[in-house]
This record gives sequence, structure tokens and C-alpha cells, in this order.
Amino acid sequence: MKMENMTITAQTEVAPKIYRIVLNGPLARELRDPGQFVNIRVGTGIDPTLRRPISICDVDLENEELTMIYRQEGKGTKLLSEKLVGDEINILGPLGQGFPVEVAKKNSTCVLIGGGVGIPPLYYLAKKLVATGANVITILGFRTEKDIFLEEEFNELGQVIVTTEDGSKGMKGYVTDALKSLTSYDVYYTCGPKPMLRAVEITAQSPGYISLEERMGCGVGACLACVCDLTKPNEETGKGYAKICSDGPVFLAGEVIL
Amino acid sequence: MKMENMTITAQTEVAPKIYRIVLNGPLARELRDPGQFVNIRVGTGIDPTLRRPISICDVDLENEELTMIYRQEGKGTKLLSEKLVGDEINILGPLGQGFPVEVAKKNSTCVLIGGGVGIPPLYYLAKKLVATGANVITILGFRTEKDIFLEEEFNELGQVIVTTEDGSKGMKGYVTDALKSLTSYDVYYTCGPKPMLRAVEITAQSPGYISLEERMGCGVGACLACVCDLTKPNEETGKGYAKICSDGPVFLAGEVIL
Amino acid sequence: MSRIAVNLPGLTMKNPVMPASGCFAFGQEYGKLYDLNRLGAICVKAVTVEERRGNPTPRVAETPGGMLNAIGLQNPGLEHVLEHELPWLEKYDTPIVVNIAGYQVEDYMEVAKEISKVSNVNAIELNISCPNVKEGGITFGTDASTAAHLTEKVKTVSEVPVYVKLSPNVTDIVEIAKAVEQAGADGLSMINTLLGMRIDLKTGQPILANRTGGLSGAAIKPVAIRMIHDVSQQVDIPIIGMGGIYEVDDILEFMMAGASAVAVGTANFIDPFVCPTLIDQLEERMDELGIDKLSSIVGRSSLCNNL
Amino acid sequence: MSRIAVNLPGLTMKNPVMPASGCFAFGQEYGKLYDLNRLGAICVKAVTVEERRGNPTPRVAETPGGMLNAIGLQNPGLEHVLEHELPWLEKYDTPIVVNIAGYQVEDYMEVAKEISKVSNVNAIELNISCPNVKEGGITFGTDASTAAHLTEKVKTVSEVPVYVKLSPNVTDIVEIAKAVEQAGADGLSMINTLLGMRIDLKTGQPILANRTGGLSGAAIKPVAIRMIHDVSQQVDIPIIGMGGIYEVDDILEFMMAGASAVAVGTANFIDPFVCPTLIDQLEERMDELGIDKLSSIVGRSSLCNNL
Ligand SMILES: Cc1cc2nc3c(=O)[nH]c(=O)nc-3n(C[C@H](O)[C@H](O)[C@H](O)COP(=O)(O)OP(=O)(O)OC[C@H]3O[C@@H](n4cnc5c(N)ncnc54)[C@H](O)[C@@H]3O)c2cc1C
Ligand SMILES: Cc1cc2nc3c(=O)[nH]c(=O)nc-3n(C[C@H](O)[C@H](O)[C@H](O)COP(=O)(O)OP(=O)(O)OC[C@H]3O[C@@H](n4cnc5c(N)ncnc54)[C@H](O)[C@@H]3O)c2cc1C
Ligand SMILES: Cc1cc2nc3c(=O)[nH]c(=O)nc-3n(C[C@H](O)[C@H](O)[C@H](O)COP(=O)(O)O)c2cc1C
Ligand SMILES: Cc1cc2nc3c(=O)[nH]c(=O)nc-3n(C[C@H](O)[C@H](O)[C@H](O)COP(=O)(O)O)c2cc1C
Ligand code: FES
Ligand code: FES
Repeated sequence: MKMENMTITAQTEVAPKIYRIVLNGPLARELRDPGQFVNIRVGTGIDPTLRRPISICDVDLENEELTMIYRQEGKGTKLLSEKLVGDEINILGPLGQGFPVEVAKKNSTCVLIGGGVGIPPLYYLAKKLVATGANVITILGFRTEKDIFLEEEFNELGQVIVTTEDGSKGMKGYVTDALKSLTSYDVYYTCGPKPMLRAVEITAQSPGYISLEERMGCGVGACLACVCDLTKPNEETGKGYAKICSDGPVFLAGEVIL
Repeated sequence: MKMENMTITAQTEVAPKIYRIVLNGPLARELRDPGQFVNIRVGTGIDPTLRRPISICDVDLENEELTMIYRQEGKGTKLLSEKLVGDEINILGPLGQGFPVEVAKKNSTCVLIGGGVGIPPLYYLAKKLVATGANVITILGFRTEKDIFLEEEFNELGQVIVTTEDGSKGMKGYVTDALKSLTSYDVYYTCGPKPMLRAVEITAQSPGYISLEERMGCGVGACLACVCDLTKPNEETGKGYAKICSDGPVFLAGEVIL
Repeated sequence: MSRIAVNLPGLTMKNPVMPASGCFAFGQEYGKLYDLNRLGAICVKAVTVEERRGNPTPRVAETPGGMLNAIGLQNPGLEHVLEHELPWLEKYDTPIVVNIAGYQVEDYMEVAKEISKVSNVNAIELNISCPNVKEGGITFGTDASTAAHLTEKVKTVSEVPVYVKLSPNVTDIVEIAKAVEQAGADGLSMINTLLGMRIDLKTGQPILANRTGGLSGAAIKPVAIRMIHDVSQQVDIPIIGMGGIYEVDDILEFMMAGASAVAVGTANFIDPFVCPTLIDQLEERMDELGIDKLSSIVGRSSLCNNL
Repeated sequence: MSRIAVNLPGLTMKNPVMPASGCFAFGQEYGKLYDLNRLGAICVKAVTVEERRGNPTPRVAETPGGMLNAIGLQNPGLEHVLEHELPWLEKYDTPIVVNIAGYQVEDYMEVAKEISKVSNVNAIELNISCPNVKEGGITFGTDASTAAHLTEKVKTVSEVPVYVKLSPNVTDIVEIAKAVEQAGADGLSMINTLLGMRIDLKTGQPILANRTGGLSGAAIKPVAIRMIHDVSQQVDIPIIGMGGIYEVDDILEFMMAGASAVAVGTANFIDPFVCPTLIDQLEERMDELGIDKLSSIVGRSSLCNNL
């Protein structure tokens, strides 16, 4: 983990209100696992007060570049979207425990299930899984056709099933509808809104990993803003809860209460 | 009075921590009198909260340009000094009652006495006075040689006496020392720190006009933050005080208690 | 009734926005900038029996996301207000709320009696919460029974509805709110400023000549929301909400917390056009959020209320 | 003694800066980022007798210039702290302050007794001001005699100096400060958070699952300065000042107001290196302002004090 001013080298709107930002700086080299996130200081003064957590979507270790994809949601992401190429931005990260890639064996089948802005962290995961020789099937859930992003990029890494709630593109319905149609896979990885995660956990036929979101204070495990309950107390520490920012955001499915 | 986003067309450091900024926009045409000021919104969010009052130093009505000279004092003027040519900045103004030019008759002698960042509003005043055919003698007080600004500009409009507290340039001492050396003049105009204004008021041998400063809230006369006491109640309103932002900042010497 | 109209005792407002007392003088300054008829109501500066000269300057200091003021209730006094300020406002058909203050109960009563007779005064706001003068009401505002007594007395003489402006500088604002409601208040205004101080590092002394001052602006918004939320669940009289309103969303947040109308103070100093601007933005924002009528969201945060 | 060293009961501090309770857990997280020996002291998260799971999430909400939190005193409980957290801190020679909380007087006493025996604990901070749990102390913090009683009891069992952490959500903080001083408090910590609320416009409901939360950050600084100023003139025990410290100037402002040391809370979330950074900047800023020794400016704003 580092705190560093990184330079924006690209910023584009890839779908309505969805931005792709690329940041350059040595901090990029610190990335350990897909699914880790950074905590972004979107302003310089006292307002906004808190940093904004955004998942790392891709990394270019050689060129020291991190890519993130985010939705312009409220005040902070709006400020972020107004920054220009060449601007510097203060980044704290990489933070948290990401998706375990080593659990996927060569030639095993991994299903990646993402909803909306839960999709981005799955992209670097997919790349890493493909690199280890696993087969990747990706299910991408959107509300409607125009919201779609990253489809092409995932296409290059394996089979992609797009679902839209209104059926305007791909399969009509939810990611779980697509998941039900898959017969055999060895592990799944998922990130998205909580109701989706709950549905995926129930539907899935294999062990899996779930990435959670929560409102954060510190982002480093010190303030206890972002806890979730463990299904059973941690054997080592005896604690009945986990901190999403430092113990997560990725947990083994079933490990935490959604 | 208008509120307008004006464009910065020049910004230079003319002496240590003293900046000259030029703003372009139709608001410039609203200027009525020298000595009026603008209230500048130096940030965009909630911090800094208050606008910063800065006197108008010069105006170019044709090209719609206002010139201000300010000292980088605290947070707000620091933010202002960091703005770049091409940036827009929200201006409220012109505000207040400026120096009366019409009281100076043709060929009469006017003494302008400025201390530090009290000097800028006297510049446009000097130009207007010269235009009406009055003779202008300017006394400019600084702490030390390197703080000097606007000397050359005033030189083109009449006699200039520079005083420095340490004697590094011009006359050693205060503006009042220079004022004492002048024998006959018809009216004086002064702006600077309060102790200087007090000294000038005592020293001067003619009627004069004094420009005051006070911490402001609204800048338009609505909050009563910036009052000063009148020597005797206003005949019309019966009020015993005046608002520096809207009744001033310029008052007839003796009209207000310094 | 329009989507953004609201009705409170004495105040038929075409929209829920009024300038807050002390931030708008008696309207003449901002009246040069826009038509005051666009406002839902106008709340004028505190009026006392006699002229008050207020505190020495500096009277304001900036703070992070806010400001301190220690004006000290400067005003030209009842007679002058009756003769000059209120008549000037007659040309508007916007309801007028007059904020009143005093040293003792009798002062409040005198001002209330005279002011409430004026034909264009629609309501009185009892300032029992000015933190900037020792006798300026803060003692009335921090004790429930004193506040109730004052309210009761003023109600006996006022010909218009009486709103009591509560101080946030108390342990239990609900207690005070309930007491003044029982004493007959027609509504509440909340919140006044939080007591604060800033020190000038160069002198080591407080920036304000009065040493302490009242904190207003965005910084205090969550305190205001909390107090309005808590009070609105315990009283039946309407609340005029204020404290850090800068944006259109803030208006909606205050109303969801339990305010029936809002007042904008400090934000006028940042943007003198803020009141009409927010009013103009209101309907579009309601559309985005699927809010049909403004009156329907009052107190929405407390589930049971008004849904 | 160095220019920036300060001495308080139980706390020999190489500089006046400590992290504030609840914003630094038990040090392990920030200990990965820098050497905790650089700190003047370390104040750890509230400890209760039993493990506490705290409030449901969301537990934080952003506000203008600040944030709300409703963590709800989550902590692993006395035993775990004694066995795991405090031993981990042994490797540092920085004084440790342990913040303690409870449901009733006996709880506080039990924790104080056990914690104060630990060799690397230098002081206890009595949290009588947590606004986020009904039984979390706020009732102790809003009534002078209850606060005094608790202080007295804890003093009978504590082997280290006891600082009482005051709530700002009161009408008269001076009264409470004086009461706990008389009851034997060795120092005061102030201020804890102001009660606040934010509402989510999309749902109409409070953002925090606990509905209300404690407001911290830059927004509350003027309130903290005012309270510290007022209290420091009426008590003789030292004050650890906190509430919105972000910049080096803030440290000096708190000390001029009357604080003998300071704590930094929310700012850690913005910049995890803020404490060592401010410590590093301190002497240069003192030079600029002509301040010789930090201890000489404590209470400078009150003319008479310590000049
Ligand atoms: C570990 C993690 C990874 C994330 N990765 C991504 C991503 O890759 N792309 C993306 O678009 N979004 C992501 N999010 C959500 C993103 O953090 C929020 O959308 C963002 O913080 C909203 O900030 P705002 O200023 O626009 O909204 P505001 O509503 O103004 O934010 C106010 C406060 O609430 C917090 N907040 C609001 N919504 C959320 C949320 N959903 N989760 C956490 N905090 C929230 C903000 O951080 C801020 O503190 C992630 C969240 C977490 C916790
Ligand atoms: C009518 C008028 C005209 C002025 N003209 C000029 C000018 O031409 N050039 C120039 O350099 N300065 C001028 N000043 C002073 C200038 O307004 C302050 O230096 C400036 O506001 C300081 O802001 P800051 O953010 O740098 O300092 P901070 O200390 O961060 O300011 C904090 C608050 O205090 C106020 N404040 C601080 N110092 C002063 C002051 N001396 N007068 C009024 N308010 C103050 C600020 O406006 C702000 O609200 C003028 C002041 C007034 C009232
Ligand atoms: C400069 C100033 C003067 C004020 N004068 C009064 C007053 O005379 N009477 C009163 O009841 N409140 C007064 N207030 C308080 C405001 O009406 C309002 O309650 C408070 O500022 C919170 O709102 P805001 O954050 O929008 O400013 C004053 C506030 C300011 C900033
Ligand atoms: C997330 C969070 C948790 C806190 N937990 C505690 C606590 O356990 N005990 C306590 O006495 N104060 C607690 N506080 C209050 C802080 O110690 C401090 O008094 C307050 O935040 C003001 O300082 P700041 O503005 O620098 O944050 C907490 C504050 C925050 C923001
Ligand atoms: S955000 Fe502070 S512990 Fe997770
Ligand atoms: S600054 Fe508001 S009246 Fe002058």
C-alpha cells in the first residue's frame, strides 16, 4: 500500500455516466491481486471529506498504469469525471484482499459474474485466469443495451453472456438466469450489487468468491466502518466480523452473511 | 452590480506575494467610480465559504477588462494566485461607493496617499483625476524596496513620492512624513491600513476621502458584518453607523470614526 | 395548489424557500438584484424595541465550510422598522416574517404587539437563540420553562402566528420544542447558529471582537437535519428548517427530515441569487427523484409520517 | 525538553500529536505505514468489558467538510485487548491512552481497573460521550453529577491518570468539565462528535443504519475551539483538544485556545500519514509565527494564561 499522486493518462466515457480512467505512477506496481481497490482523493480541500473506493479493472505493470471504470454516481465521482488528462490525483492503494487466482486449476472452468460497476474488477481477474490456463466464461449483467461496457474486452478472453433487464441486448433477465443455464464449472467469482450477490450465491453450483461493497471511512481497516458479519467466527482471531476494506472486499462464498 | 464568471486574461507576481490579475467580461462596464471593489469567489465548493473583497485598480471599458492587485495573504488569496490565464472566476461587483472625482476641480492639486495593498484603488482614481485636469501627487508607502509596485504607472500621471519604512528606496519613514512635506493641496484621497489612515487624517491639511477595510459577510449591505461608526448620525436615515461594503468603502474624512 | 407551494400558519407560500433572518436585512439590498416576489416568504433581521448598535468589528470569521458571525442583533429599532422598513416591503405580495428579540419578556411583548399589527406582517419569529448578545435571548433558548413562558406571553399579544426559533446549543432540543409547542407556538424555526470560535494565530486572540460567534453554513447541516428530524417526531406544529442550505438537494433533505419550509442564510453571501436559483431548480429535481408534491415528502424520513 | 515536547499527567509526549480514539484502531494498520514512535502518544479505540459488535452498516456518511459515524463502540472486548492488542503495542515507546466505555459504572470500573494495570498503558480516556449507542456513555456525558460520579468511581480503581472525554452535545460544557475536575479527573479530552444526520434523497431514509451519527472533521473545529477555550478558563487540569484538526495551523489554534496536546481523528482517513506530516511541519510553522516553545502558547487566547 502506498499513497501517491498519480497522473491521469486517459479518461473517457465508455457508456452513459460510465467512465474509464487510466492512472500512471509507480504505485501501479504494488498491485498484488485482481479485485483489489484504490481509495481516491477526488478533491484537495476539506470537501469532499472522504476518499472514494474504486476497484482496479486492469493494470499494466510495465508502464505503471492502473485502469479503473466507474459510474458517475454522486458528488465525488462527478468531480473525478471532470478531471483531465495530465491532472494529478492522490491515490491510496492497492487496498484489500483480491480474488484468489491460484484456486483455478489449468483447464478448469471459471465463471465470472458481474453486474454493472461490479464488472470492472473481473476484467483483470479474467486476464490472470486465462494466463494460468483456465477457461473463463463471463456473465455480464446490465439494465439495458446502452449501459454495456467491457463486452468486447471480455470476448477476447472467453465466452461472454450478456444479460439485460429489458432484453434490449443478449439474454433478457438477470445474471442468475444465465448462470442457471451453465451446467458445469469449477469456481465462480462475482461482484455486483448485494441482491445480485445473494441470488448468485444461491444459484451457483460450485464454490465461489464474492466481492462486497460498503461505505468506508479509512479504507485501511482502522475505523470499523465497513464491517460485515462472518458466518462463523474466525478461528485465528476469534472475531465474528470482517472488515471489507482490509479482510475483503473478496470473501469466500458462504464466509460472510450477505 | 452583477454576478458574472469573468475570464482571467493575465496574472503576474509584480512584487513578492503581490499579484496583478486582469479579468475580462461585460461586468467591467458596470464600474462607476474608482475605489469600488469586487467580491471574488475564489473556490467553487463550500470552502472557502466567503468571497474575498478586492479593490478595482484599473479598468479598460472598451476591452471589458478589470485589473486588480492583491497580496497573497491567507487561504483565499493563495487559491486566487494559483489560478491560470483562461480560468473563469466568479465575480460579484462592482460594489460600494468609490472616490468622488468630481470634487477635484481643474488645475486643483490632489494628493493620493496609499499604503501597501491600499495603493491599487488609487491608480484608476489618479487616471480619472488627471483626465479631469487636476494635478496629482502620489505618496506610496512600502515596507522595503522590493515590495514596491505601481510606481512607474503612477509616475506617468504626476509626481510620485515613495516612502519605505527601512529607507531602502525613496524617503525613509511613513507616508505621513512625506505628506508633511507638501505645502498646499486641495483634496486628498487615501487607502491603506487603519493606523496609516488615522495618521493621515490627523496630518492632512485639506478635506479628504478615506477608503476603509473590514471583514465582510455579504458585501452588499445585507448582513451588517462590516459596519463602522459615524461621527454623527446620518441626517436622512438617522442611523449612527455606516456599512463599509455599501455606504463605503470610501468616506469623507471625519465622517466615520477610525 | 402548485407542486411546490406549501402552507404554514400565517404563511401561504408559493414555494418553500425564504431567506433566513439576519442574512437578508429588510430585503432592500437583494431587492435590487431580483424580484422578491419570487421568494416563498421573506424573513427579516431581528428587531428590538430600541435601536441596537451590535458588537464591535470584526463581526465575521470564516471557518471550514462555514462562518462565524457576531453581529449582535444590530437593528434600527422598532419605530424605525415600522416607519421605514416594513412599508418598503408593502409592494411585494410575499409573506413577511419578522424576527424579534429582546432583553426581557416585556421587550419581546412590546415588539410582537406592535409588529404583528402591521398589515403586511404575516408571522413573527421569536429569536430565543441569538448566541451573540448576553441578553439576546440565548438564555430564553436554553431553558424549556423560560422559553415556554416567553412564548405564552408573546402569544397573548401577537395578532399573527408565532414561530419560535430554537437554539441548537442545548442538550435536549426536543424538550424545549415540546415546551414551546405546549405554550402555544404556531411553529418552530430551527436551527439558529452553533456557538463557535476562531483564533488568529498571529495575535493569539479570537478573530471576532466578541470572541465567540455563531457558526452557520454547510458545516452545520447534519446537526440541523438531526434536530429537525428528532423534533418533528415529537411535535405537531410545522418547522421552518435552516442551517447550511446551499443546494436544491438540501431543501429536499430538510423537508424529508421534517421541515415544512426552509430558510437560506449564509448561502446568500456566496451567491446573492441563491434563493431564486434554488426555487427554479426545485421542480426539475423533484421530477428526477419522482417526487410529485413537495408537501408529500415532509417528514418522509420517519416512515410513518405523511406518506 | 524539545520545543515541541509537552507533558501531561501520565503522558510525556515528544510532540503534542496523537491519533484520536476510534480513528486508529489499536495502531496495527497505521503501524504498517509509518513508525508509531513518531507520534506524541497513541489513543486507541474504545474498550468495553465484553466484545461489542457495534451498529449495522452503513456506519459512515459524508457531510459538508466532515463525516458522520455510527460505529457503535465495536471492539473485541477487554480480554482480547489485554491479550492481543496492547502487547502488540509494547514495542513502541510512545505513551498509550486507552479509551474505555461501558453500559454502567461497574463496566467502566472493571475495564479501568484491568487496563490501567497494563505496563504500557499510560492513561485512560473515559468515553462518556459516544453518541452512537444508547448505553454508550452519552447519558453519563450530558449530566454533570452523573459524569462526576463515574469519574470518581473510576479514579478509585485506575492506576493511571484518567482523562474524561466530554460530549459537545450539551448546553453547558463548562459545568460538566468543572464537575469531573472536582471528581478527580486528571485531564479532559474534548470534543467528541456532534450528533448529526444525513438523509438519502432516493430512499427518503437516513443514510446511517443507526439513523443518527457523530459529526467529526473540519466542520466542527470552531465548536471545539470555543468549548476548549471556555473550559480551559474554568479548570486547572490539562485538555487534549480535538475536532477537525487537518493542518499544522489547527494544532496551534487548539493550543492557543487552551489545549495542552491534540488528537487527530477524521484527517487520518483523508491522509493516513497526516499525524507524522503535521509533526514534521510543526517547528517550521512555529518559526514563522515566532513561537519559541509550544508549551508557552497553551491558552494564549485568554490573555492572562501562561504568557
Ligand atoms: C471496494 C469497493 C470497490 C468499488 N469499486 C467500484 C468500481 O470499480 N466502480 C464504481 O463505479 N464504483 C465502485 N464502488 C462504488 C463507489 O465507491 C461509489 O459509487 C462511490 O464512492 C460513490 O461516490 P460519489 O461521491 O459519487 O457518491 P456520493 O453519494 O456523493 O458519496 C457519498 C459517500 O458515500 C460513499 N458511497 C456512496 N455509494 C457507495 C457505494 N456504492 N459503495 C461504497 N461507498 C459509497 C462515498 O464513497 C462517499 O463517502 C466501489 C466501492 C467499494 C467499497
Ligand atoms: C473593500 C476592500 C477592498 C480590498 N482591496 C484589496 C486590494 O485591492 N488588494 C489586497 O491585497 N487586499 C484588499 N483587501 C483585503 C483583502 O480582502 C484580504 O486580504 C483578503 O480577503 C484576505 O483573504 P485570504 O483568504 O487571503 O485570507 P484569510 O485570512 O484566509 O481570510 C479569512 C477571511 O478573513 C477575511 N479577511 C482577512 N483579511 C482581511 C482584510 N484585510 N480585509 C477584509 N477581510 C479580510 C477574508 O476575506 C476571509 O473572509 C480589501 C478588503 C476590503 C474590505
Ligand atoms: C450574519 C448573520 C446574521 C444573523 N442574524 C440573525 C438574526 O438577527 N436573528 C436570527 O434569528 N438569526 C440570525 N442568524 C441566523 C440565521 O437566520 C440562520 O438561523 C443560521 O445562519 C443558519 O442558517 P444558514 O446556515 O443557512 O446560514 C444570522 C446568521 C448570520 C450568518
Ligand atoms: C470513525 C470514528 C470512530 C470513533 N470512535 C471513537 C471511540 O471509540 N471513542 C471515542 O471516545 N471517540 C471516538 N471517536 C471520536 C474521535 O475520537 C474524535 O473525538 C472526533 O472524531 C473529533 O475529532 P476529528 O474531527 O479529528 O475526527 C470516533 C470518531 C470517528 C470518526
Ligand atoms: S473503512 Fe475503515 S475499517 Fe474499513
Ligand atoms: S458585508 Fe454584509 S453588510 Fe457589509
